[in-house]
Parts: sequence; structure tokens; C-alpha cells
Amino acid sequence: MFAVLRDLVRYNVEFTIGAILVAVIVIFACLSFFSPVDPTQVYLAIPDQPPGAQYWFGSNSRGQDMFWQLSFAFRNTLTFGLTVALLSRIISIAVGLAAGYLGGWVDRVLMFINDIFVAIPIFPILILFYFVMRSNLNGFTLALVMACFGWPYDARLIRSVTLGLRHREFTRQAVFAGMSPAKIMLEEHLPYVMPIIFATTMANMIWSIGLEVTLAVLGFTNINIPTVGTTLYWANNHSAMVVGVWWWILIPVIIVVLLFIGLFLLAVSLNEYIDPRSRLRRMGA
Amino acid sequence: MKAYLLFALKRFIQLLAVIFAGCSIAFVVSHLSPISPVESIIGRVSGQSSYSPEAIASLRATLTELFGLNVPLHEQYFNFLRRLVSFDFGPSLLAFPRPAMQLVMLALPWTFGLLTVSTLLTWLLGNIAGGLAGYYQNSRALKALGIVAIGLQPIPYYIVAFLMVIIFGFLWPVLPISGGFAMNVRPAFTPEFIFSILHYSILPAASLTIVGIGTWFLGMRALVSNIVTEDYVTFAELGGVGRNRIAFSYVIRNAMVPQLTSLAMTLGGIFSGTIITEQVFGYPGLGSLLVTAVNGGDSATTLAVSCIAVIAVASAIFIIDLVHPLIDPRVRTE
Amino acid sequence: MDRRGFMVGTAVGALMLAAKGLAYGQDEAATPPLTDFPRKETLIINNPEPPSTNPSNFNMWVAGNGAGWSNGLHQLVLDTLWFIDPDKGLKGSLYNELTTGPWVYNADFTEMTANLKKGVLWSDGVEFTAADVKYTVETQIANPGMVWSAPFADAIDSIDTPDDYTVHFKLKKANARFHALFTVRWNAAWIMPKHIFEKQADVKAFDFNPPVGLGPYTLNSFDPNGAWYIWEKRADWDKTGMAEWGEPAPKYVIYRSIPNNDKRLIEMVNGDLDMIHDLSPEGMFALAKQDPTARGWFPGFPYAHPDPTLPMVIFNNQNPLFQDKRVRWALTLMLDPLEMSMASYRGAATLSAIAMPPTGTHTDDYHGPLQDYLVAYELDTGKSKIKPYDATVGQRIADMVRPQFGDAVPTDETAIHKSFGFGWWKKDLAAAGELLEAAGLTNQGGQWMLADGTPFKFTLKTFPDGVINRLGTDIAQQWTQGGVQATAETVPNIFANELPLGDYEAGMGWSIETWGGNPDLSFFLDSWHSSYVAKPGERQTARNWQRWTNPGLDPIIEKMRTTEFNDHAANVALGNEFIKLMVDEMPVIPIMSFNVFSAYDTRHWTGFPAAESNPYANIVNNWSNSKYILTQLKPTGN
Amino acid sequence: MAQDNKRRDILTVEGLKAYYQMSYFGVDREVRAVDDITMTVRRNEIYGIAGESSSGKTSFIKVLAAALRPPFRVVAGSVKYDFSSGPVDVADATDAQIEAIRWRHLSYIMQGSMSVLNPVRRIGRTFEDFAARPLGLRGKAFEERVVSHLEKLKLPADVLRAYPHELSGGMRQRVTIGLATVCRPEFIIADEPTTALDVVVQKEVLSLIRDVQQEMGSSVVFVTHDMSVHANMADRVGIIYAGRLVEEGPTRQMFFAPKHPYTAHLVASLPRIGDTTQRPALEGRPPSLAAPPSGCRFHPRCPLAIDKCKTDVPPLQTVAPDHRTACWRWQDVQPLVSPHAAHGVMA
Repeated sequence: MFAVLRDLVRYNVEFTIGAILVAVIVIFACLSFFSPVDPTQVYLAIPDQPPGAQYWFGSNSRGQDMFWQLSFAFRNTLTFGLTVALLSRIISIAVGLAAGYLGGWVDRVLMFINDIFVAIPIFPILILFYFVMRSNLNGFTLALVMACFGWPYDARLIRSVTLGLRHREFTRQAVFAGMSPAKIMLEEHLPYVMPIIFATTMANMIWSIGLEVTLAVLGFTNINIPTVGTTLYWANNHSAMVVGVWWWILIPVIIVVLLFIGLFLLAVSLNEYIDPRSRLRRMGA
Repeated sequence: MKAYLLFALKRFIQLLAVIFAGCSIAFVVSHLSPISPVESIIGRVSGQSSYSPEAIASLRATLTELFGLNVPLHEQYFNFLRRLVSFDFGPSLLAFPRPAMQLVMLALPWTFGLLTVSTLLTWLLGNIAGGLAGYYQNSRALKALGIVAIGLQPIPYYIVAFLMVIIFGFLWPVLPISGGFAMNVRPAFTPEFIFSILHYSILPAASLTIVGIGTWFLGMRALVSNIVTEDYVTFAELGGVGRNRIAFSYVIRNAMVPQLTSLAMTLGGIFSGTIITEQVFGYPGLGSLLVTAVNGGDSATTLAVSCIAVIAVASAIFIIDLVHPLIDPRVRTE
Repeated sequence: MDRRGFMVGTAVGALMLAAKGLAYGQDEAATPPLTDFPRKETLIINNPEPPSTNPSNFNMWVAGNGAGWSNGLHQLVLDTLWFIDPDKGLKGSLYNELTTGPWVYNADFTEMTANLKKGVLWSDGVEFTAADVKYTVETQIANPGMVWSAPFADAIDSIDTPDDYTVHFKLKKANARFHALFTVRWNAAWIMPKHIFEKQADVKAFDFNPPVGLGPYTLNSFDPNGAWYIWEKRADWDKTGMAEWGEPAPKYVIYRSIPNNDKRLIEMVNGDLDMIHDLSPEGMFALAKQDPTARGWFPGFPYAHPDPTLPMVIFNNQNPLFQDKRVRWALTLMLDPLEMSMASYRGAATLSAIAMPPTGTHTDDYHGPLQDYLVAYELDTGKSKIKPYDATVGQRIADMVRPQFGDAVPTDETAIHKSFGFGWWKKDLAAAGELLEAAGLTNQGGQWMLADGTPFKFTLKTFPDGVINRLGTDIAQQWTQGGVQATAETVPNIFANELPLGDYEAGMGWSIETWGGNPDLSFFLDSWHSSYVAKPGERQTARNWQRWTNPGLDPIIEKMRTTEFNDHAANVALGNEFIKLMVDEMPVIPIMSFNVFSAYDTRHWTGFPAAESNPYANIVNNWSNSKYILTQLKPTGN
Repeated sequence: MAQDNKRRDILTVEGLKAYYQMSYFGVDREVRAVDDITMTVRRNEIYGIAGESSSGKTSFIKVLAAALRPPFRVVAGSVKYDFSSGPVDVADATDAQIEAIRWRHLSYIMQGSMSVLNPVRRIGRTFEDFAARPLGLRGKAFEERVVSHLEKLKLPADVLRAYPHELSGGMRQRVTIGLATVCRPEFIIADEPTTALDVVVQKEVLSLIRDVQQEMGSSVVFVTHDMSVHANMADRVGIIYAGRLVEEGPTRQMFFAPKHPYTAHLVASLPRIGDTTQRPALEGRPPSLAAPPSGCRFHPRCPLAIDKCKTDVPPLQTVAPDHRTACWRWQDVQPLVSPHAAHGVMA
């Protein structure tokens, strides 16, 4: 594993850039554990200070030091994205493996449910959830709700891979050897779908973070919890865009773009490492 | 043809099932709301003047019956399903007692038009550019486009939309930033009106396109880099078939097939984008209506918008499924 | 089937369908043919309401039907007997709009007579008479779903019309404030056109499209999506009640609904908007900087127009947590006025320590004269006696914002008091602690505990955005710092749900709104009578949201009901009594006036009211009172 | 004589070296897929190329077909075609030169009939894509030409309106052959054209290729690992082992009197009716082309190997008319089956 990482870092520029970007942002987010300020408190700093020596990322119109504010925001956002990704991975793996391996009516039923979830526009539903839960809708609940909607696309992908695996020799051997379907799925098939899970995790994080930002900008999340979305919400609330407090919007947007690019590059380079076809083409290029 | 009809019938049954399930979920979630629509209406009414307790009591009784809330939840659900067939969601709160469906019908054409145009545009442009980028891997311009796509794709949609407002409405004010059409145009089926609608939809559609195009571009590029290794591409190259012909008719054309499926699967997500579009550009449509309805505690309209969204997305997927055999001949005879 | 042809066909079909649908959806907007609106004849006003949800409905007498109110309908078309301006007014703050003079009561205030102007025409040419007033009253009483139904039914015993120009009301009980129902303070009971409504089988279902009104404008066209309404000046504008104050200048007035603050600013800078209803404080500062022709009510800081409305912390006085006035006072003393001013309005707030909006004529009637009382006011904390009032707060806020805004900040003491308020309560955590201890709470490691050992903990419900949202967030934070676990929670429409239903512990909002231009308090105070207070769990009618009763309060209200409205001295005396009771009891924490960042642009029109030179009208344009501004405007020719 | 040879030979390969050169994750790898091959193909001849999988035979014909893609490059040598339009060295030609000969002079029948046709394009459109330009025909004239060509291949005209998946495997392969031959090219490269087909169809397709070749007088390079096919089809056969041509000769001689132990084994491995003798199996696996053995590359598996074989590379020497082999011990090579048995295959 370590050797793989070392090789990736040494020879794959995309991976290196992606890893550095993500690592830097994760470290930045972790700095919040050592923050001298409480992110929910306002008017502790001089408002509207541009980035400088005193406030590295400036301060916003609410009198918050943007460095620490964003540190907390990214911690919460990353935690949120990971939570959604992990939870939805669990569902999509379970559904995908079961549908692909067991086939038959299990497959039909699961894929039917899958199709329903694909067709349901998640945004109105999320807004409905906010409508119902209001400030009880904390980060984890929102993540849970989103995970319930973030799995179908990937479940279908995993199913299609598993479907191919079902007819492979090792599956038959495992069946003859008397392995239970659950064991076959988890021990024999799961490793094959891991690459997909990896790549889709990154994509899923981008999706869920994007959706959180959208909800927050509209004020449909708990706006007291600092996240990337609520940061933009407050900036908007204070007309930061037209007033000229550009750093309040620009810095979080840049960081979030860098984060997404980092995740994207990681997904791409991991895919490439896993998929020999694209590796070969790369050799030629 | 018979096989196709059977296929269509199967899809249609699935469509009905999806609509049934989706609307049921929407019903359940919306009925979890702690705010009773009856109390919301009374709140709005009595907030505007002082009301006697007797008047409130009689209003409450009338409204409870009007909303059909005087029966147990499961009966409400059956009533809901019965009325769903005729698109009857009961009276709206926002425009009481105008039926919620009327509000939806007023908003629907806008969302439908904006989404159809921008989605098709995004899908075609993104796929063609991505396909070319995947095929002509050495083209500098296309490589640069790829970097732009990667960088553009993650910017939160709200920011993109608002930047467009600032740029084209403020710094260089050349395009309208609010509304669906000009105030001096009479709404009718006339060239002026259609032109005005197109004019006012440029920014909203462009912002949706800019944000959506990256995903298709990158997805297509990745797909194409697999398809170029297919035998029929190699064979065509050995056969001296022109490069552009190969790019379009062999590579992109084949990659369109999975991308069409992807389009069907992302339609639900695309609908989310319009909510922000409509907010930022003050564009009329279902998204604006939904946000107003949620903020106004209008559960009938909220439910109506959600169900119509489910029905619209499911129908769009149904249509894509029906078109699928036209794009992929292999499905036709199955 | 040709594949390509099919797909192109599908796409074109979808587009046609959308276009057809749009054209179809618009049909109900009965609009005249293509018209242009030359800028020098057109005034464009920002309507703060979101786009109307029922755009083609103009029946404002039916509550909750989604008809827009401040889209020009209640400013330019509808009309009623009197107007009271929250500011100076053109010829005094009282306007005898459809009447020849003020209301006339009998000696014991059980009857009221209004004498109507002659020759006022509805916009369709029919003459306005006493029959219309009678119809308005009787129809609404007969239809409980209508807006003014309950107040009419409560107050009016009978109405008769001795002649076409005299209306005579017999009241159910003595009420010297009955005329308030027909007196506009942003809005009042509008007169219905009898000849239109009496033809309707169901007046509540009638959409009143196009509206027929008594105002100088009629409907030209409107957005089928409810975002804009265009009104056109009547040729016979001089046959309206408003004609007495001059001809409104603009031929067309457009009301545009622009929910996004930043876009209002952009539209104004682009010259597509003449009047903005409200901006964020930052937006106002930016507009003043970027647009040389734009300005606010004040020429410099704080720009905003103080509405005669009093944002406050509303305690649910039926909640056990807040039934002890010492607790309410302790929470008051935990707040730092300067911080609240900065957090909410960036310093552009007008603070008020007393339960009276620091606006209009109130500062002269109440705030100024009461300074000595406030400075001397003593509070017994149980351990000590303190003087909680700090008279220098206004001055200190001015000093605080001066480095940022420089000359825009006034230096004159009177101007400072008008702009920033007089004083407020001192932040005094020690005294607050003593009060809480006296009330039986204990402090454990910086956290206040109730007598039963549980933490003192509650949520403060606040607006989802804007200055009140900021204020609520800041107040909750200050309480948390003081050892009380208060969390701010945003709710979308606190006035429609949480406040009337009592579904809150503490909330941001207001239960005090006054005329502004008159010391009389009946506008809000009448509804504070204990007979209107609902039981816990039941719906509270406007406006005693705090559900507060006090033996000292009802006598003040009852006395007010039999005091002549224009007997200012008597009303000020009643007001002082009320204010002192509120200081003693603190059932709500009064904070500041609701300052509205109304801006206007003098690029196309001039003659707008201004705080310093000509405060003849309220520029907050969703008030129907704002219509008088139109008579003073002059096109610049640009 | 030299002049005659030139006229006689349509393809002359000299000292051809083509390697996969790659550098990835820090490892430089060079796979010598084609290592110093010299051979010729004559006009109007079917030249069979045989070898195990990953022997380099596919790489070799990629060079012949001018289908090189990085990282596969020609390192040395030449591949000269002598077409009616003029000589071309595809190892050193511009893209335009190659474009000019494709399909008109040089065509290709690809391995795997299932996937060589664009699944979303009707056959007729594919014919247009491939042949309209080289034939210089359009519309009706083009269609008539294609239909008459398809008739020769016993394909009905409606296949033009069909999609690939609507045809059977054999039909599809015939379509592929039709595509490759419709322009009457002088040189056809057929890469395992029958591998995926069942035996009956295989026979049909083979005779079709031979008929077409005879009718048009083209040259065909026919690649397959199946020696029985070569026995039926080829005029001459070349054997490739580990990137090298190890033996080449007229088909009969190759089968009856192989002069390379590897050829002997290939021939012997053919199943025969009525033959029950136990044939010695060839030990080991084909060598890695990235690190081939020294000397004769076959020596680790060769039953006849001597020390010299381990160190010195045997040259390709002529041992009989038209018959060349690269073996130090060619004289000791014996057919592993009786000529009689071998004859059974050739029937």
C-alpha cells in the first residue's frame, strides 16, 4: 500500500497535486481544533478587514476572523461530505452487490426502488425536510437524509460490475465451496468494486457539498453552524458581493474549488492506476 | 415495432410506479410538517387584522374540512391519491382558495422551457466538446478547455449565477437580470414575445449551461478515452475513414448512448439547479414557487410542486427511455 | 422513422409546447397592446413583497387570497377616509382624503360621523357616495373571511347614510379610536366599489380584475408571474380625493418585486429603479458610495428611515421562565446596546430604552421629556439599588462610527438623538446576577440554573435574514456569554405562526407600532387589553404577542378609549403612564426603531422627501401613505 | 533477377525492428515485439504467418498495416510496398502517403468480427465511410458497386440497411471481408479472420477469402495460430517466434519437411483423424519479449539445443529453394509426424 502511494506520488502528477490540495485543506480544517475563537460568536474581530497580517483571510462584516471561521467551515463541510459519502456508500454497496449477485426478483425489486430514487428530484424533498425539521436539521441528520438519496446512481454501477463477476470462474468455485452469498459478496466481490467505490466517493462528496452549499445559500440549513454554504449565506446576507468585501466570498470559493479539483484529481488518478487501459495510453503519450 | 411497443408499455408501467412511489414519499414527508396549513391560513388572515375568537373557530372548521384534514391520515392519503389522478392538490395557501395546481400550471411552462433548452444545450455542447477532447488528445485548445471544465465545475452554482448577474447586469449591463420577459411586451404567441422570452432567458440558461457543461465534458472525455480503444474505431482508422467522421460518427455517437442514460439519471438533480436560477434571476417557475410555498407554510402548493416535479422528471426519463432505441439500435430489437 | 428527424421534431415540439404554455398562461393578464414607458413619464418603485402568488387577483378585502398589497394597489388605486403620515405631512400629518374634515364623535364616543367629499369618481366614472362606505361595512360584517370583518363586527352597531355624502356610525361601546379603522397608517379599511361588488355572487371569490378604485391611477398591465404591476394615471385624476394635494407627476408607475437586496441596488445603479424599499445596511452604504444620484432618508449616516415600529425581544409571558419581572430585567441588563447597534445596523440603529418607537413626533413627545425620569430611574436588584439608564449611548455610537463614515455622521446633539437614539440600559452583569439570584436562580460555574436545578435555557426565534436576524443572533450570543443558554433559531414567518400560536419562548419581532406622526397609542395599545389575551396554546390575536397582562394596563387602555384622539396632552399623559409601566415590568425588551434603508435615485425624478430639508412624507414606499410623494415629484428630463 | 524480384514482390520487409518503448512509474521498458525481420510477399500470393499468441505476429502485421500507435514504434528497417500507384515505405511514410494507399491498395480484415463494426451505424453507412472516397463514387453508382460486390460474397443487398447486431457472426465476417475487398486492393492483411467462428462458417469464410483473392489477384497476408488453416490457405508460410521470423517456406515443405524444431512442433500439434500416437508436448512458455533469451530465442524450449544456441543468434539461411530457416541444427530437424499423416491435413 505504501509502495503504491509512493509510486503514485512520484510518478503521477495528478495524484500528487490532488493529494497535496486535499491534504492542505484537511490540515487547514484540522487547525480549527486549535482555534482561539468560537466560530458561532460574532463581533470579536474588527469587521470588514481585508486579508493582511492581523487577519490572514480578512474579517467579515459580522466581526469574525475569516481564517478561523473558514477553518471551522471546512471542517464541518468535509465531515459532512465524508458522512454522506460513507453512509451512501454503505447503501449503494449493499444494494449493488445484492442486486448484482442475487439477481432475479431481488434485482428487479432493488432496481425498481433504485429507479424511483433516481427519478425523485431530491431538492424539493430536502427542502420539505427542512420545512418539517427546521433547526433540528443538524449536519448529521441532513447527511443522513442526503445519503438516502445519494446512492442509486452508484448502486447501479456496482450492480453492473457485480453482474459481470457473477459469471466469473472464482464465483462458481466459491459457490461450489459452499460459501454463503453474503460471504461471497463481501469477500470475493467487494474487492473488485472497491475501485469504483473509491472514485464514486470523491464524486459523491463533490455532489453532497455542492448541494449543502445550495441549501445553505437559500437559508434552508441551520445557519448557526459554520459551513462553506452558511459562510456564503452570511456573506450574501451582508451584500458582500456588491459592497466589496470580496474576500468573504472569494476565499471560500477558491478553497472549495481547490478542494473539488483535488478530490477530482485523486479520483481520476486512482481510476487510472486501477484501470490498465488508461495507464497504457498514458505510457504512449 | 411490436417489440418496441411492448418495451414502451413496460416503461410506461414503470413510469406509473415511479410517480406513485415518488408522490407518496412527498405526501408522507409533507405531512410530517408541524405547521398545520389551517393554522397557517388563520395566521395570515388574522395577522392582518384582529379577529374575534368565534370568527377564528368557524374559519378553522371550514378550512379543516376544505383541506380534508378532518379524516385520519390514511384516509387523507387515499383521498390524496384519488385526487392526484385529476391533479387536484386542494386549495393553495399562498393564493387561497385558488387551487394549488393552478399556481403550478402558471409556473410550469417557464421551468419546462428553461430546463429543456438549457439541458439539451448543455448536454449536446458538453458531450461534443468532451468527445472531441477525448479523441483529439493532443489538441491544445481542447486540453485548455478540459482544465477550464475541471476548474469551473466545482464552483457553487449560486456563485456562478450571481457572478453572471454582476458581470452582465452591473459591470457591463447588457442583459436583463430579472423576470421572464420585458414589461412592454404583451404576452401572446407573437415574435416579440418569443424574442423577449429568449432574451430574458439568456443569462439563466447560460449560467445553467456553464455549470452543467463541465460534468458532461469530463464524463464524455473519460468515456471516449475508453471507446477509442474499441475495435471498430481502430478498424475505421485502418480503413482510412476521415478523422472527424470517426470522432463524430464512431466515437462520440457511441459514447452518447451511456451519456443518454446518465442524462436520464441526472434530470432530478438538474431540477435542483433551477431553484437557485429562479431565485437569483427572479425568473418565474416552479423553483420560485416552491421556495415561496415552503416559506409561506403552504403545504398544498409544496406538495403539488414536489409531485409535479416527480411526475415531470419521471416523464422526462420515460421519454428518454423511449428515445433510447433510436439512439442505440441494439435496444430496439431486444 | 427517420431518427434525426424525430429528435429534432421532439426538441422543437418541446419548445413550441413551452412557448404555447407561456402564451396560454398569460391570457388571463388582460393587457393592452404594446406600450412603451418613456423614462421621463415613468416612476419605477421597488415593491418589497415577493412576486404575487395570485397575480391576477386584486381583491384586497379577502384575507390570504394572495393578492398583492404594496404592488401599487393600496398606494395608487384604493382609498379610504383619512391618512395619518408618520412624518410631517404636506399640510400637517392628517389628510382628510375622502372627507371634508376629521371624524366627528358625539360626546360619549358612541357615535361617529364622516362627511364625504363631493364629486369624487371611481375610476370607471361612477360617483363615490356614502352608499359605498355602507356597503363596505355591511359586506365585510356579513363575510367573516374578509379582512376587516371582525373589527367592524366588534365595533359597529349600525351604519346609516342620511344623505349621499354623510356616513353615520353607531358603535357598540364607547370608542374614541373607531376612526382608526378608516385611517391609514400604511394601510386601513379600504372602501369597496359597491357598483362592482354587488354584481358578484360571491364577493370572496371575486378577483376584482381589473381593479376599480378611487385613487388617481388605474391598472395598465401586470406580469402574469406577479413580479411587476404597471399603473397609469387617470385622465380624471382631479376627480379623486387625493387631487387636493396636487397632480401626481408620473404618467406611469411601475412596482417591481425584487426580493434580492443586491439586485435592487444593481437595478438602481443601472437606472432601472427610482425607489428602493429596503437594503441591507452594507448595501445602503455601498449605494451611497457608488451612485452619486442615490440617497437615503438621511443624507449621510445612518441613511435609514426610522419606521414607527419597535423591534424588541418578545418574551412569552405565559412561559414560566419569564413570569418574574426580575428575570426579564436581568436579561435586559445582560445586553450591550452598542454591540446590538453594531451587530444589527452597523451602528445605523436608532435605539430606544422605552416602549415607544424613537421616530416621527415621538422623540419630542416622549423620549426627550422622559430623559430626566430615565436618568433618575432606580432598580432594586434585591441586594442593591442601581441606576440602569445610560444617557450617553447615542453619543457613543456616533463617536464609534465616525472614524468609518466621517462627516456623514452628525455632530449636533439633537441630530444624534434623532439618528442614533438617546440612551439605553447599561450592560451590568453584576446587577443582572443579583436580579437572577433574587428570582431564585443560582450561578454554577458561569451557568445560570433554575430553582429546580436545570439550566436556564431557551431559544430565541428570529427572522431568517436581515437586520432582525442579525440582532437576534447577537442577543442570543450576549445571553450565552452572560451564562444563559440561549440559542437563536430562524423561522420564516414568525408573525404568521410562532407569535400568534405562542409557539416560542422568546422571539424577535414587534408588538408596538404607532402612528408616528401622532402621540396617540391606540394603533397597537387597544389590542393589548387583557380581554384579548388568549389562554396558553390558543391563538393570540394581534398584537399582544407577549401575552402580557397587568392590572395597571387595562385602565390606561380603557381611559384612552374615551379620550379625544387629537387631545395630544391627554394622550401623551396616557403614553407616559404606559411607558413607565413598561419600564417597571419589562414584558418585552424595547431595542430600536425599525430603520428601513429606503433609497431613491434623483436621476430621473426629483422632489423626494428628505429627513433634514423636507420630511413631508414617509419614503418607505410599501406604505400607502407614500402616494403623496408622487404629487411632489418633477421629472429631470433624463 | 533483382529487377524481376522487384516486380514479383509486392512487399519487401528488410531488417525491421519495432519496439514498444515505455516509461511509466519510473520503469523503462522496451518490448522487442518485432526484432529484425526480413521477408517478402509476392504478388497474387497468400502468405500465412503463424505463431503462438504473444509471439509478436500481431505486432508485426500492425507494422505492415501501418497501424502503429505510440508507444509502438519502428526502430529500424523498412517496409516497402510496391503498389501500382508507386512504392511506399510505410515505416517511414507521411500520414498523407498512408492515407492515400489505405483501402485502395492496402486493406485489412480485423480480428473479432463481433466488435469491428460500429454498432450504431448501418452497414451501408459504414461502406460509405470506408469506400466512397477511395472508389471516388457517390450515391447510386456507389450503391450499385457495393451491391454487386456483396453479391459475389453471397450477401443480400438488404444487409446495407441492417445494423451489425442484426447479422449472424458469419454474415458479419463476410461483411468485414466485403469492406476490405470492395475497393479491390492489391494487398490484404487478414488478422485471424476466422478465429471466433464455428467450423462450418469458418470453412465458408476461408474459401471466400481465397476466391476473392484469386478473382482480384491480390496478395494476402493471412495471420492465424491455427496451422490447419494455413495448410488449406497459404502458398507460403512464415513462422514467428519471440519477435523473429524463424522459418519461412512453401506450405507443403513447411508441413512435410520443417527445418526448425519449433515449426516441427507446431505442425505436430495438429490433431489428426485416426492418429493416436502420443506426441511430445513442447515444454515451457513463450519467452517474454521484454527480456528475450540470448542466442536463439527458442533454445530454452528446444529439444535439440546445444551450447552454441545459447550464445549465438542463428541467421535466417536458405536451405532449399524459397525455404529459409534460422536454426543452427536445421539439418537435424525431423518431422514429428509421418508425411502421410501430415498429408491428411493438407487435403
